[in-house]
Amino acid sequence: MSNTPKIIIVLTLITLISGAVLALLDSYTRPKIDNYRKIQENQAIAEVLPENDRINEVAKDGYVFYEAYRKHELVGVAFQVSGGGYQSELVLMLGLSPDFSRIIGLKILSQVETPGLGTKIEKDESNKEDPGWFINQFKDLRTLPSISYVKNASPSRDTEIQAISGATVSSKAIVDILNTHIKKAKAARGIE
Amino acid sequence: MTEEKRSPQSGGETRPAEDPGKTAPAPAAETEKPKKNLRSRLFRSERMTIVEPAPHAKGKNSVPRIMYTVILALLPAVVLSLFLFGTRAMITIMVAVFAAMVAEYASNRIMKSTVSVDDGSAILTGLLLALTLPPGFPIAGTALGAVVAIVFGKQVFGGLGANIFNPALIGRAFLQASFPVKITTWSMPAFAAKGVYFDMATKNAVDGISGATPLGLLKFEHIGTQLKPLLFGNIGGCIGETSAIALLIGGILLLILKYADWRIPLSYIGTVFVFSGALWLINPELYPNPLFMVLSGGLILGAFFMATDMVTSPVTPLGTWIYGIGMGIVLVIIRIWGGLPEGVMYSILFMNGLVPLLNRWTRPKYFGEIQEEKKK
Amino acid sequence: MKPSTFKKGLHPEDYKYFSRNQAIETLPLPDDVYLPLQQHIGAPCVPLVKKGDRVKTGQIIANSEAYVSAPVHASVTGIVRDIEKYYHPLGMRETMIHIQRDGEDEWEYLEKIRDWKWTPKEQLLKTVRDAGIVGLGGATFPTHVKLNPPDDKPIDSFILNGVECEPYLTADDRLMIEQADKILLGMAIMMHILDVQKGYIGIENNKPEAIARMQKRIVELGYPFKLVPLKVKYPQGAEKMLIYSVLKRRVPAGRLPMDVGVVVNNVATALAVAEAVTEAKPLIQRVITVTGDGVNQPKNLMARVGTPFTELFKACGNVKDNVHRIFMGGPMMGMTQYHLESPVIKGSSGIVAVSGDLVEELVTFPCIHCGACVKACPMNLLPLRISRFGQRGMVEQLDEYGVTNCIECGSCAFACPANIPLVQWIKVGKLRLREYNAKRAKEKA
Amino acid sequence: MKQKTAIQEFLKGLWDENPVLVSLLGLCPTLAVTVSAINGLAMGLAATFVLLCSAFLVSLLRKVIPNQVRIAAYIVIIATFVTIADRFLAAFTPDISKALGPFIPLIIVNCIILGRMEAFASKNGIGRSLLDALGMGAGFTLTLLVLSSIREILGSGTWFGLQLMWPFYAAWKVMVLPPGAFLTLGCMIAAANWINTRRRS
Repeated sequence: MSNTPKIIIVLTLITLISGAVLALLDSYTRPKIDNYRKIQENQAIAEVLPENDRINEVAKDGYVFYEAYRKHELVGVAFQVSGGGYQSELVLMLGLSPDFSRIIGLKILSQVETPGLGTKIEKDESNKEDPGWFINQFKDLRTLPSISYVKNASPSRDTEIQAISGATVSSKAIVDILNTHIKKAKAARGIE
Repeated sequence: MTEEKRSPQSGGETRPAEDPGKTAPAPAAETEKPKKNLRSRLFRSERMTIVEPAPHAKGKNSVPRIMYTVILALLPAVVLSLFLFGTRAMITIMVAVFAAMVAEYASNRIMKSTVSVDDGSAILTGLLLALTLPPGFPIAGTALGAVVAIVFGKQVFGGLGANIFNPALIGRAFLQASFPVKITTWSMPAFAAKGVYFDMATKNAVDGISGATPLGLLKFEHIGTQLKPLLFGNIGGCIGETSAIALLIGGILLLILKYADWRIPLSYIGTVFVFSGALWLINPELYPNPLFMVLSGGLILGAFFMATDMVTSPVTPLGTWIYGIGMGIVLVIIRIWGGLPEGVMYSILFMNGLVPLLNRWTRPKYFGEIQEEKKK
Repeated sequence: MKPSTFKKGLHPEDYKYFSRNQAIETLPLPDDVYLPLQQHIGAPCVPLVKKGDRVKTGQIIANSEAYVSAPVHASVTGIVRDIEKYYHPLGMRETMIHIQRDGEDEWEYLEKIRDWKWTPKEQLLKTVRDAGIVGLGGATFPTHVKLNPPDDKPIDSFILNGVECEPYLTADDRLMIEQADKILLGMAIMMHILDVQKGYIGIENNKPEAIARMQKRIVELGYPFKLVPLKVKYPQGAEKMLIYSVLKRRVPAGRLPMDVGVVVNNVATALAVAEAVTEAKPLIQRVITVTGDGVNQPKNLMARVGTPFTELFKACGNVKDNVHRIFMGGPMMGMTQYHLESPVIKGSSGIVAVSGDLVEELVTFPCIHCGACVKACPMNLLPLRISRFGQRGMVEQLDEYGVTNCIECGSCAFACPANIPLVQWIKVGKLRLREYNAKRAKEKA
Repeated sequence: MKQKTAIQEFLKGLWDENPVLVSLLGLCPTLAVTVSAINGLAMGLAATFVLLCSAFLVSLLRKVIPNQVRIAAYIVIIATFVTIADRFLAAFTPDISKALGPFIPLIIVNCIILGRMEAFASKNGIGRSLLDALGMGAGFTLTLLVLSSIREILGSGTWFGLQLMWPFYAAWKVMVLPPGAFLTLGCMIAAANWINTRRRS
């Protein structure tokens, strides 16, 4: 005796019902999820770019550039970069002046560095007054000829930042990511 | 002599009355009052106290003797560290040793095994752990590391001899993962920071001055360190790993006494030297001097005292070579291409994990085995 | 030139000074002797006498039909008191023939051989067998079997074993000094039986007097033998080690010396062969070293086989009060004795009493994988692994790691800092492997 | 075998047949997400939700689903509920969804769920299956909560984000790293075995 027809019918039914339920669910939750994602992204872009009235998305050479305009004048460009940190991939949102010579803002989108050490790049709990001191150093940092870091000392040049003591690798990783991607993105946008 | 006296059926316990006949064994007859000493028992057909398998001669080595000798061999480094870092080093060493002994005792009691505090292995583990810590490391952290070393590094495997990984390094790895900031806060030796040699009076004044290790300097700032301070210990670093010479004195003592297999330091340090030397020849700008690689960091301490830990190193000669070469390769890879400035600990732990396999793969051919195969 | 030796092994303190300068003394005839039916490797003997019989010295009182066996001779003249189980020095209780001496020492000799050089090989072999000669170094393998290798195993070399590598023992040392001529004669007879031209004598360097004496007599008597001084190292006297040291030949695993064309015999055996062939004397006495710091006057004694150990100690001024262990043979491979009326057997090369005020208890530590046993093992085995496998009954691994090659020399246990009874566990392993193989064979059949 | 009472059916998942400590099932999420107590709790609840719903359906359909394709059918059912849970978390609690990362979708292959479907729900009535699922889910959730609490307290000095340890407490960072998860779980399993051995003797 073969019960193949029964198998086919039962599996088909289960799959159909499941598919239907999921389709309904998707139509209900997708807007919410997309909305949340958009908010996050916009928030990040807004944080790293100056005041503007319009943002234009341009994709080129693997980068998605968010160009910020104020009264039809390009005031800044933001794009997402990533690279290897100490033990995880660092994903950053980088905002630059139109000629890429100055960093307007930097935000860390995701990182899973050593807790309490590498994570200081995002939030340093030991510094009560300014937990974001490390990332804030990048504001208005000059990118030419290249960004560098110093250890256990205050930066003396306008292209220098101070590395986190004990988390030099993570600090160095960010500097390296910025240097390589700024160079590449420059080429992509044809800036000399 | 009657049969009962000699026959086994009468047994040892129920000895028949002494037969004063002429065949009675002479020594017993000579002893007028039957003394309860061994000799009189012997000659009255009773059991001797010691009946044991051959061999009846024993070598002089014993496990505690080995452990205490290794501790002794570490003394030059310990003394130098006290001189360099003063009370901070002393407190760290004492806390680590004491905590290790307490943890050993407690584990023994909980696991209802023989108390093995006095065999010296716990003291050695504590001491080795202390020597791998920076001198300013917090007391609570040191004690925690020692407890982890003993409990998770050794006792959970079944105590001395059963552990796969070097317990002191397990403790150190735990601390490194737990307190990454504290464990990389290096203090400069007292007089080096002051620039005044042999000025013991000032040592407390400079407590807590932080400096970087030579390897850290090299890795992150591309600053080399002169070789002479590396040799004599006038640099920042862990308590026990600053002076190559003090460690070598103890290490060579161990080699002479054969408590450490000479192949391990030779193959380990040799591989580091050759491998990094090759890189240095390719590009002296980018890669460090091989002598610097050998003398800096914990390589000497690790190669002579930790990699040679009998429990966690191979027993076969070939296995020992592979073990040492493997550690050297892992170390150079970590130091040059890895994210950490120092890799002695991980290189040893990594190869420790392979030791059971190495022992299996490198079983020596037994006497006559080759010929047998040829004949077939 | 560096003295020849083998690889690995170790250097235990030799303690030979107790008795090395004591000339061999003949022990007065004991009143009672106990002669075990089995004093050799091979088939046990069947008693040929019964209770109450009168036997003469040298009379065969037990024999076996089997080829690999050796007869037992009465070692005194007297009455057979009984045939019962008594304590055997190897630890078990064995059937022994108890003879009570009745004053006389009447000898019954073997068949006389006029001139051994012209006597057929078969007859010489028969004489050796009839004399009850076995390997007197301690292995007690019947000598006539050794001297009669199968035809497909050509023998080209003969090695006389004068190594005596066990600490304490000096019996062979003294024999070589005092009976060099007879030993060389015995060696010549054995080489004649084997039809071998090359003869070597291996003696450890710690017996300079014996080496000098033997060398002198070899030259004076014109023997074509080569004396090879050997490095002092334990277990130099083990057959396979000795063959390697002298000839650099490796006996393949699981094979016998004859597979590499060599026969090895002990100096005491050579002496016994010489006496049997030229004087028609059966093997009824041997030299035994009574020594150790627990003996008041250590001596080398010529004693009749079957003499209880108590008699030996009596002749040596008794043992001290604080003796804590007594063993037959050397300290490395000897057996502890718990009953001192055990008799001297053919394989007894020495009896050692060790004293000490405290009976020190050896504390056993866990194995710390120090590799001391690996560095000591002359057979290049991994004792720590094998003993562990033996303990756990892991028969396949035992086989893979070559447990059967262990010669039980005790070097590993001597070297072990953790005092683990390695040899015992290895023996257990051998036993388990044997049981397993027997079971497998049975299942196949 | 004696039929268990309803309460026993529920309680067995908490200790005697605890999915993590005794059966050693579902270790992947157990080790990966228990960095903080809130993550542990969320993971446990999500798994319990999927367990309950799937147990209900599987038990309901146990006579309908042919034996040959039962595993396939279970997987589809479980996957449906997992997707529901995942999308709801993403839509309403995006932060937790982000923290749990891929481990919510991975509930699909969580052996606890498939194991209970195969071993229990497919052989028992709806009531018993639900009780069993609830017990198992509760056991899983509680174990995860304890594990994640230990890790959060030792590794961050906080519990559900509240500062718990004294201010100068030096957190053991290793506890929020993967090795800490293995160490803690190992100790918990050892403790459970120790208690069980004592109870039995």
